Amino acid sequence: MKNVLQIVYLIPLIPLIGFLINGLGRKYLSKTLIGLIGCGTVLASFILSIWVFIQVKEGNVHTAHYFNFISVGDLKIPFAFKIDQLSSLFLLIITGVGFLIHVYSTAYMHNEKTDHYGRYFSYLNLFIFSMLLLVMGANYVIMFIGWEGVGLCSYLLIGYWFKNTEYNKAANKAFIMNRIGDLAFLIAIFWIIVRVGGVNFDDVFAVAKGEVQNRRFTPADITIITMLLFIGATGKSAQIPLYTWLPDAMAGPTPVSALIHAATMVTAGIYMIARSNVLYSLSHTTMTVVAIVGLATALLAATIALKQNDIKKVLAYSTVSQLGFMFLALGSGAYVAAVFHVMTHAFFKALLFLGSGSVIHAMGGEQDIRNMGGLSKKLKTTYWTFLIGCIAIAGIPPLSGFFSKDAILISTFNLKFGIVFYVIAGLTALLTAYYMFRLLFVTFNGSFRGTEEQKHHLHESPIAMTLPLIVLAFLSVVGGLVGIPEVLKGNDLIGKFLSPVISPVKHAHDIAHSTEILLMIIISVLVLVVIGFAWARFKNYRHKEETGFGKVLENKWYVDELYEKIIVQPLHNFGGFLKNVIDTKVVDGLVNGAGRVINYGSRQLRLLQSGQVGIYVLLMIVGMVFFFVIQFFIRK
Amino acid sequence: MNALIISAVLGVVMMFSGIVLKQNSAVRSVAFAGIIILLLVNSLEMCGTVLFKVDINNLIAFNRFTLVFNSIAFGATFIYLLLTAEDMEKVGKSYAEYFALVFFVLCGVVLVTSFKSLLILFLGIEIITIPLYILTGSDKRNLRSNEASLKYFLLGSFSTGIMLMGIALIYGHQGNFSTEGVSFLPEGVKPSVLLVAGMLLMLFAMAFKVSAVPFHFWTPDVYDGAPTVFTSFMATIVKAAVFIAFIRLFEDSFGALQSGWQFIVALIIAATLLVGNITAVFQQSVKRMLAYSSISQAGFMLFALFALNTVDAKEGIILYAAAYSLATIGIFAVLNKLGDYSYEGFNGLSKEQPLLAGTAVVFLLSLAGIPLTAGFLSKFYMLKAALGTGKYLWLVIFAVLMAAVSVYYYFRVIQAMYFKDSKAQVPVSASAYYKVGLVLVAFLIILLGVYPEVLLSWLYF
Amino acid sequence: MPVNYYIFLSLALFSIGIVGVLTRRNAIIIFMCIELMLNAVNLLLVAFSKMHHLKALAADAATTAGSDGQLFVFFIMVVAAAEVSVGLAIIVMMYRNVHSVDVNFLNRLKH
Amino acid sequence: MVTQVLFWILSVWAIFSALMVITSKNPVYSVLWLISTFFAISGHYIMLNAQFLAIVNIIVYAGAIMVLFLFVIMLMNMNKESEPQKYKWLKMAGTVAGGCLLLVLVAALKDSDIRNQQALVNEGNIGLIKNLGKELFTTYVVPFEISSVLFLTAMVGAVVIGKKE
Amino acid sequence: MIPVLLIIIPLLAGVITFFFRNDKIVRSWGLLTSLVILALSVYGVSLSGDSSLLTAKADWLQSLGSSFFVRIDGVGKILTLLTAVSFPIIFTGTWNSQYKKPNSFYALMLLGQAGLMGVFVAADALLFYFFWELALIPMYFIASIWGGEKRIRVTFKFFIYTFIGSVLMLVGILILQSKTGNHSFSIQAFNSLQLTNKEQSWLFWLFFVAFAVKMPIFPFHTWQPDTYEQSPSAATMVMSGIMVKMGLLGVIRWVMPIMPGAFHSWGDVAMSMSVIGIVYASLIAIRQDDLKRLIAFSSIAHIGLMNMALFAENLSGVQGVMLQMFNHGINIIGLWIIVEIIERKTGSRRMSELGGLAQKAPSMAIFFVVIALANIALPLTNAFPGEFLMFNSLLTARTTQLYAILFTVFAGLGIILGAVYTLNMIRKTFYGETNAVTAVVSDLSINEKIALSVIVGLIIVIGIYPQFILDITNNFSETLANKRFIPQAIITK
Repeated sequence: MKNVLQIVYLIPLIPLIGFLINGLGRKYLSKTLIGLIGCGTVLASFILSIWVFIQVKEGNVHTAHYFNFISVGDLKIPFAFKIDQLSSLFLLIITGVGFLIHVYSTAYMHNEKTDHYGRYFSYLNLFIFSMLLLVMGANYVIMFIGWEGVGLCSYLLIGYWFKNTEYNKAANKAFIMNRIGDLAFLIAIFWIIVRVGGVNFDDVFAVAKGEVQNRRFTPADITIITMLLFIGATGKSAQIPLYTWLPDAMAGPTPVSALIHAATMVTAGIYMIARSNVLYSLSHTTMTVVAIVGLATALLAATIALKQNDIKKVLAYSTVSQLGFMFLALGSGAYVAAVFHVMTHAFFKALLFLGSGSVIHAMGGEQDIRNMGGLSKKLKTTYWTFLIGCIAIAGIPPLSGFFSKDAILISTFNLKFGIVFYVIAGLTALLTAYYMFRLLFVTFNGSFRGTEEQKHHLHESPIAMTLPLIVLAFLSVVGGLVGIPEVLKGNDLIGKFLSPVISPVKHAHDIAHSTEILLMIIISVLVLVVIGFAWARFKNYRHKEETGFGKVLENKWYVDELYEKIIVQPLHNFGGFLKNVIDTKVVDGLVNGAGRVINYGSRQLRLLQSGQVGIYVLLMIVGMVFFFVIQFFIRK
Repeated sequence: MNALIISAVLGVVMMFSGIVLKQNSAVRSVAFAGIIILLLVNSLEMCGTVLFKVDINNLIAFNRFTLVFNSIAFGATFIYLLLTAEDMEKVGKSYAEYFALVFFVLCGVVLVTSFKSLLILFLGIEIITIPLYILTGSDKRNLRSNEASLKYFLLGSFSTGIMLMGIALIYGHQGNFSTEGVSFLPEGVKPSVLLVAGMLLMLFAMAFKVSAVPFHFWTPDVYDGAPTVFTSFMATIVKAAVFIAFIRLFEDSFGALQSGWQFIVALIIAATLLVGNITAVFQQSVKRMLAYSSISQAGFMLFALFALNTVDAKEGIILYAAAYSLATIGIFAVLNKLGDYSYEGFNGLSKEQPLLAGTAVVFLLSLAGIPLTAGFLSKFYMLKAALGTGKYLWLVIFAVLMAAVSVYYYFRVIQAMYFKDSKAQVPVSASAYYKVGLVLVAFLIILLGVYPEVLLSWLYF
Repeated sequence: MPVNYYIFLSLALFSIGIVGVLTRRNAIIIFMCIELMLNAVNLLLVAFSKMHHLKALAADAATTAGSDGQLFVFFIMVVAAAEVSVGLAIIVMMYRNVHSVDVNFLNRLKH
Repeated sequence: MVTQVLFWILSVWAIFSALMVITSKNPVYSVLWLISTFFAISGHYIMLNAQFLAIVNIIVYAGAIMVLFLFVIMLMNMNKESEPQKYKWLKMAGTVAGGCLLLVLVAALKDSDIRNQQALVNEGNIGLIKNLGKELFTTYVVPFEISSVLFLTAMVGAVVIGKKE
Repeated sequence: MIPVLLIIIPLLAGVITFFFRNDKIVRSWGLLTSLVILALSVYGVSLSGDSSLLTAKADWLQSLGSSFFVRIDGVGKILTLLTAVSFPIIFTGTWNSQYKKPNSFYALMLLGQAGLMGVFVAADALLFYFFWELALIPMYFIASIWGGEKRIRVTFKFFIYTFIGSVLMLVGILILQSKTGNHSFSIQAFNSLQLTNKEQSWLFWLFFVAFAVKMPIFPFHTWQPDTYEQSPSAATMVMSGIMVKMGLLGVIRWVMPIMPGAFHSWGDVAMSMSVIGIVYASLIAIRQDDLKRLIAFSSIAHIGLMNMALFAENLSGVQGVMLQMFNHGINIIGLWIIVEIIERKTGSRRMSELGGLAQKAPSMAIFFVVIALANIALPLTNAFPGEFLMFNSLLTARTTQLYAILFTVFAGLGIILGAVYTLNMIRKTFYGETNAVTAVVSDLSINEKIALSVIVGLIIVIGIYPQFILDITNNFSETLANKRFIPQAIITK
């Protein structure tokens, strides 16, 4: 059945139809029907994606060209989809995880009013559509359409409970920070157009590889383009300096956090860079910058996560940190490792978020872990799946996180001063284990610290919620198997699969296999130690006020406040200055001033008309003398 | 020639009609008949029929330009009478005499547009101004009217003195009073200083008559003080006629010296536009504003003098004369109906008298030079003529900026009429004649603005 | 006589007339000064007329060249007479109303 | 020679009288000085052999017009110094401006191309009534008729202004 | 023939409207007329460029060298289409607005439409100037009669301001005419002029000031927010949606081809003005509390971008502008319709007093969000392809590379700042809890839904397939961009 590639347009189209039906019919459809449509469309896409994946695995890649989106002069931007190894893999992740989260949502959001329920599912479907567009696009413009589209959906979903002003502000923040990155992305696209005359991936990469006559990138071009693209990625994938929106984005419903702000959208930056690996590999500078930013983000977010008390905030910072890891990998040239981590991270982070959703659901909306504790008895499924997620993210073998994280850690040796990167990354991995297990222990162990009412209400979530948890837990366990490195006698399936798209990295500072294995063992042991330490500290958690450095961490290094002080406020004040002073007093003042001058002139000039005949004659005579002088003595 | 004699005769007829006829309406009918006759005989002459064969010894010459303008002047007078003849009753008791004076003025108008000799110019101007002194002062119990009359008289005779000195100097140079004395100047020959000085004095005197700065001082006071019905007359028909005389004089007598006086004329234009427009801005009385606006309009008309001798200037001044006269007569006619000459007097007129307000808008738009009114095209011709000389671009730009200023004060009237609410208006009584007249004027303004060939084609055939 | 003399004499009288207009405030005297200006012009015209006549005589003994200048003076006098009648009428009318002929009282109309 | 002397006498007389016209405080004196000026100017006319104008000037101007003036002044009872001496600066400015105009005009005209031309004195017959009359009723008959219109207007004007309301 | 009808029909219909007395009839008549024009315009657009139906010429003012010469070219197609599409939408969208003397109101609207059509089709400079003024006057009257409290002062300022600009243009037209061989005002004569650099510079500024005021771009913009704020919404829609395009049209038709040298050499200045305006207006928009003023300032930013793209002097820019002229008109009319509804229902335009409208009027919220997102050029809305092309043109603008980059980046700031104020506007107006002011609001009525649906439909359709608009202007833009700039731009120093 090769012809499934002919109908790939259905993959995004079906969710789009779901969006339209749910969006327009939200007042008329029942909740069940809305849920069915919402899930069904994504399921359909998922099935198609599997089908596509099978085809791709057999080596059939395809570029589907539908119509010219924009065609001006020589510049032709087709509306085209590119189905290859990379996109098919992402299709699976998106539709697969997306489907699970849809299912989960039917239960999680069941208390909403019908039209809001419909609105929610239509947004989710629209998101799936946009995300699919992003990964399927055969050129940067289609990718950008998806890119902004997911930003929009993120905005809509963060602000889903629109009565809450704080949530809306968080939504705005997310959108605007994304837009900053988007601008860079756009400029990169324009730069590409200047040099290539088109935006199709194939054309761009061909030029980059020097396969096209008369068209080439200079090294400076490459660096500028890749840097701009990377800035775009920092916005979408929440890297320094544009990461602060992601924790705030937790204002949205928890499944949204799981889907958008953990599993899929935030990995768009990784996808984009992996997609552009041809370009990136040409710019050493950018690669280094990417690696440093990634590592710094990972470390920073991890430290902040240590002291967060909101269950979702911890996960959010963990996401930021993990994304940092992925960028570290990209910067090290280990694109496959990054993609691999995207996949595993999608599993376990979705799992963790959905787990936290289950907890919040059970706690009646409570998110502060200081008010939880001892939930493991009541929420058995949730607890166990959450535990699996924690193990996976902490990187304990043989769960999925171990393999992907290890691939990243090892890749750092490709960099100059690789050992420094390795040590810091390793430290971050330990921190990850620490805060995740702190979260686990504080939430599920010890005694219950909530209200009596909450205690009374505690119950395991319905099957629609636990089933996705179980599936994801399973995937978290086995997901790593596709990427077992050769060191461990695996065959690195994923690396091989992606090799047509991502050329294997030449290891500059190859390290011996034995060292590699030794490092794996060391880090695993250290992780276990850290977990033990966390158990000792948090098995019977009692809240106490943070002081000193802890307080700095709890307040996220005061980065938000800093941004507010050095960017937002000055701009705000400057806008006010322009509005109240420059525009009204200066620019309009000049215009009105011209009028006023004329009016003043009029008032003064009319005094010349004094009413006195003598003065009239005098002025006439003066005028005559003046003109005589001009005529006879000046302009002879 | 027809019009010259008939108008003088009509003046005499009107003089006696006041004695013979007791009813004002009868006098009025005679006047209407007279002006129509005047129009007819002038048309006859345009068709080539000259009723009176008089040996004029090359002192007077009628050409198309003159005849077309005279027709405009008579036509405008007709409309003027249509709109204001009734209101003249309010001025004073000498009803028939006013008409007589109007006809005498028209006689002067014919003279100043057709002179070939400076003597005729001088006589013509005097025949125009002496009746105007009287008409200005005709509201005898009104001190403002008295004052205006005396000011006009003193300043007017002073300017006559200036003009005569100019004529004398020119005579000293050329030995006769013909306007063709210096029709051309050989290359490289410096003009006689006598001639140049005489020319400048003539320039000043004519500038006085057309109220160009700095010889304009009489205008606001006289226009303001004179009875509104007569302000309308002297601000339009008379002024336009003097303009024609001005241009004729400078074309015939001093055309060869154009490069010599062009700069001074440019300065006068700039000053006229500046003072006329800027001063009008702050006026609180619409009547006085219109007086200043007539100064600014004169500034524009002077472009025809500035450009001189081009087709654009010729056609333009004809069109301008028509457009300006019609619009100003119209707006004065509306003003005349309102007791209150302040801007507030116009408040809410659109609700009380939509017809008056609507036509007034047309007049004001035309004065402001908004397209599809005759006012625009006439200004356009002037600018085109000025640009055609290829000199003094700054002057043109200055002129259009000043035109924008003029929009300010003209539109204040529109604002008052349409955008403001009235305080209890004094009821306005308007006869059917009057209304028809207004609509006719508005129609003519738009017609000339859309299709000026209607008028201009008379200049050629 | 050199015609220059006449020119300067006329200009002097003319200017005296102007100064009179400028400095006096009695409307009648102002008017008289204007008459003085007109007379200056008349004198000049006559002088020029004789000058042109002299020039023309050289060619033709029976010429009447220059007579137009004198006729112009005649017309000026005619006009002046008409003007005086009207002007004095206006001044008298003014006087009847305000009992003054001081032009400084003429300041209702201004600005 | 005699004409030279005569010219100077007449000129000084005319200018002096003219100055007295504008400086006399009493309007009646002004009128009388103006008449004196006219006589001086008439003297010039006679010297230039413009007899007709000389006569007319005396009869019409000095005789009729100035008497009219005098009459009006008497009517208004202004035969005394009525002008208050305020606005000195205006008088100064007026004098200066008038002087400037004279200066400028003289400066401009002093080197005119006719400065060496002569005006025919005591001779020439164009100023005689016969010649002028012939011209007036042939070549200038139209202006002559037109001036009648002028007089009509003046007459109507006087009626309008003078009529009692 | 079609261009003549496009002018005549609204003109006559407008004059007739004065005589109607019944409110309903007036409204229906207005809508009917506008629909007829729409049909005619669509037919005109569908014709090929060299169709004789798109041109008409008649003798008029021959002695001046002018004639009644009208022609629908590429840009004319776009703008007549925009005008034709906008009026039915405006009439439908503001069906519920109450006016005293509706007959005068609708008559003036139709006269305004005639004027606008005339501007867009005039191929004779004098005719162009006529319509340029004529389009202004009905709007001035509408704004001054039916406007807000400060209407008289504000609209008068607007009038004088634009009048000053246009008289300068008149001088420019006259100078050009005097340079033509046969003293003609026709656009062909102007196009074939060979002017020196100095002449071009003079002329450029004489024209450009007029257009800059009309658009408006910084620093000629101060009339605009006040006028939009004070005018009745229908007039605001016409002004912001259509009239501002007159300035762009002027640049496209009367500046670019005629003075390419000056167009090039002053391009940096013009672009700088625009880019300053973009950032400036966006920053001010962020601080606005009044919805109308906010949208007004956002419009300044958008128009600034369009102007920049023109001065980039390349095909991408020109085409982007063509597309965006249409889009901007549609979008901003949509915004005004909703703002007008909000104001009518709550009596307030202050965002600080509003809030929670999404609960009371969900449909309105959805429409507003979609249109607002189109306003910030989100992909798959109509503005995206337009802005994409325009930004694309900036980087390859015919200026130094450094300037091109700076222009792109600073203009790009407008995208970010645009998101800031637009999202804030949505948040403060529609989201959050309801309050006393907004509690009474009901959802959209059927006519408003129809109007807004049309707008949203256009937004989406053009967003997905902008090519059908681009195809309309393709030939025109190519001619403009290729034939005129390149050879002529080189003659500058």
